[in-house]
Amino acid sequence: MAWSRDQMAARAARELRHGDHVTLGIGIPTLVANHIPAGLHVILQSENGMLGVGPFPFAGEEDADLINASKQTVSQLAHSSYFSSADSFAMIRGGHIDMAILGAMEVSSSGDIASWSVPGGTIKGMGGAMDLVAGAKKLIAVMEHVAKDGRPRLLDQCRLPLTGSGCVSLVITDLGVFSVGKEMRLVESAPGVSIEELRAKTEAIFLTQENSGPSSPIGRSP
Amino acid sequence: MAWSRDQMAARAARELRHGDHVTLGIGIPTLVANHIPAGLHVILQSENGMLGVGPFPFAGEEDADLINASKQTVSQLAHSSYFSSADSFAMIRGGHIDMAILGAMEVSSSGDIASWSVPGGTIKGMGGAMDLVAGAKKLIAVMEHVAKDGRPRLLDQCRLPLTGSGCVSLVITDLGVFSVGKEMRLVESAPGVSIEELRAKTEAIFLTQENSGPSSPIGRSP
Amino acid sequence: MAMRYSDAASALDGVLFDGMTVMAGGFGMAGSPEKLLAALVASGVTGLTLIANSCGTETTGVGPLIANGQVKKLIASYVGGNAQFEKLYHGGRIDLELSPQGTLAERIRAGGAGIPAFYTPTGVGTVVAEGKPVAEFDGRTYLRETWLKADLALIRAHRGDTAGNLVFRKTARNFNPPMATAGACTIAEVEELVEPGALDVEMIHTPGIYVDRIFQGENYSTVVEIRTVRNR
Amino acid sequence: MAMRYSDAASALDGVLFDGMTVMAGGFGMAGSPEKLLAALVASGVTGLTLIANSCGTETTGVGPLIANGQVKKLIASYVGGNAQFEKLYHGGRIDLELSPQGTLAERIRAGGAGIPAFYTPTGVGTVVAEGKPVAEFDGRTYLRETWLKADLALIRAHRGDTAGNLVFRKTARNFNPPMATAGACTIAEVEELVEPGALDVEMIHTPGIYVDRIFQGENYSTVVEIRTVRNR
Repeated sequence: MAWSRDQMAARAARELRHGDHVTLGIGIPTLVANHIPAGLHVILQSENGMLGVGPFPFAGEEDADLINASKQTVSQLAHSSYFSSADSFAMIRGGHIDMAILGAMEVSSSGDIASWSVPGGTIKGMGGAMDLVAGAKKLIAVMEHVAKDGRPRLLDQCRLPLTGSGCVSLVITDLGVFSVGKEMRLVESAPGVSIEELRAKTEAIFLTQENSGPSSPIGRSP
Repeated sequence: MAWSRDQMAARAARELRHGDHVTLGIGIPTLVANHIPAGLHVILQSENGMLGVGPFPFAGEEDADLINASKQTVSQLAHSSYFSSADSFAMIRGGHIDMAILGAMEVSSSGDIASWSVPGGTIKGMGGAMDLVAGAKKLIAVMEHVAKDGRPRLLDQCRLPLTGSGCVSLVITDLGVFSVGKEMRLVESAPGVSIEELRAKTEAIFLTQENSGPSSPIGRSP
Repeated sequence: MAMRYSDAASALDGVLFDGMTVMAGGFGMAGSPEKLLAALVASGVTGLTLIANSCGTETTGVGPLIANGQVKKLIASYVGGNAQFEKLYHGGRIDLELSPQGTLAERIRAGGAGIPAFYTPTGVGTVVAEGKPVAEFDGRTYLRETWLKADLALIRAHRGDTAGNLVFRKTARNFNPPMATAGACTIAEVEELVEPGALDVEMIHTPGIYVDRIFQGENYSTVVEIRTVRNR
Repeated sequence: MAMRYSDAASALDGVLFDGMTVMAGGFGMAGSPEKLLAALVASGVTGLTLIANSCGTETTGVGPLIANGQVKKLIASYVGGNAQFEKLYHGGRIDLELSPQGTLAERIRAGGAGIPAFYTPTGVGTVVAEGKPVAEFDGRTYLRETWLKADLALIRAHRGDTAGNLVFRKTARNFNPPMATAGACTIAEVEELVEPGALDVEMIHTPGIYVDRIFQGENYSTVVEIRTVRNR
């Protein structure tokens, strides 16, 4: 059975390590904040100039000057700090963000990601996504396994305009988890989702436990 | 009669305009601060990260954390601000300093300046001088007209390693004031110093009132 | 050193010309110089090249300036959520240069810092790299981006003093500090204008050297664009 | 997120190796990480490439580290006023790379900001330009400088919290903020270490993300290098 959006977010949260500085994208990645285990200290960065992003404010405590990159009202923590957009992206580009968890439209087996533009569709712009995929130490893409019309989104090569090239480490879809590097490899599948179903819904060639040697056990991604 | 160091500083101070942001170098330029006319609001910048440098502190009020680029103790003013070395030189390089007044060892008629290195001498380094000569909107060089051994320091071409190329606007020596641009031009001479004496002590060719047309009156530099 | 003005219209007096390049701070409505932008709309100045993080919405940020047909070209990182912009763009009535948000911020900082070009990993292998020089450093490919400067930078700060020193509040800081450094003329509107000495000297975010004109705006909106709350 | 240590020696434990690159903040004695530098001398680590604004004096700043023969190469903007350094340099026992002060600061900022190279007008037409690519932008010539990064950055701040947020005091800020961003490992010594929430959230000069280890130093010197005063 395919994972729900919340289950995908929870699975992404399992990748977090104590002390990680993390930037979350719009959509499912935003939900990851709700699944950080108690006791695991993770510091959230918001590209519009904040480190130590707190939860949504209590009703009545919203502050128009305190928003995240999705323009949602957020709150401040004891260890929070603020900085300019130039300083924020110096932080991102400089490799100081341990992990970015972003939505995607397509990911290729070599780690290319397309997430910002559909030719012929509404023009939107890349915002900070290109900087995040180029700058974060580890990039996790979270997306539905197939498009609404059933077309695969894990591809040999992305068809949509790229956000970045060779930068995705891990893809979490509603059907499974795939590591990306020299090759794409199935790390974990959603309960009851067969490898046959995954192969049918995936254009990219991926390795599984069966066709990897004993030196490449499948498990939690490194 | 040649100007004293204080008179040279006073002459340099006459170039200041209300509201100017100014960086002063080590030596005679430091004395310029003592000659800013009352009522003329000039904001001094120190390259080690301060805008609004105040006068030397009263005895007993020295603060080891409050120094200028010569490591001298200074004081804070109501409008002062502090910033990092990166931000300070962004300010300097970005053309936000209206005027830098620096010492020099040689200046050429095309505005080259040599001020930091004597081959075979003690090695010192350029500090912030190269950034200041490249970044300030207007650069005034202040120096003795000739070296201790009597050799001219206003040259056709500098012999010492350059600090910057084509950047000096005005040179103030103990014998006179010269503007530098397409050509070197005598703006003013110290009392009793003849043009013949200046020519004898200056290698660079310079224009005077006599050989400039009526369209180029000598006076205060523009 | 900043000159003090009474309001946005007087602060803009004498600095506007058709075809000029204008930067405006803000991320969403946070930190948006709303009084200056309204006065810019009222001025009717046209043919603008506008540099801002986004195109705003139809009623906020730089949106009304765009909707009013005053902008010839927009340089921004995001233009979603504004049907007016979309219509003008598809009608060929406004040019668009998309710059990744971090590249945009760095180009503006570079403009203020005297750095005409720099190398960045952002956008390598994407359409952003088209036509730009690339180079390898330490085995990785980077592309060269160039600085952005403006004839006029419009800044919004929380507090400011009459020497031009500015302090921002929370995430309303965003693009305002780099833009303040990159305008040939920089005008700041502040929620509270104080005398020098009233601000903490250790927390000046933008030193007064960058601010040419300053005024206190009145009746600032505290409207929240996207209200998200949790239960007690 | 910073780990808290009890003193300089324990904070350096496990991060030192011969031949490593080290940055140290400070301009003169202001903002110099004196406890960390003393511990670095005591550690005996050697073959260092050291990045600092100056070579210090024989008894202050990075001077003792140089005098002790632990530095193979110095990258700095100024090396006057230190006879020990002069002797080692003329004896061929230390390499020197002079970088103009603003270029040095920007190279360090670039190292922390993921920018491998940038163009600057500083040093064009001088020995600093030798061997470096030049390019013209808007009719002026600029030269290309490259980033500086370090295995270890040694930082001194006035106050810090256990999340690694730092606040500097007056002109003791200088090279410390950019260096904090450019160390693979950054260690901060602070005059006062407090709990998160004790610092004003709007005046964090260096966000905690840049600080790996932190400790409170004791008995800081308040000696003034060049005492200049005026009469009342």
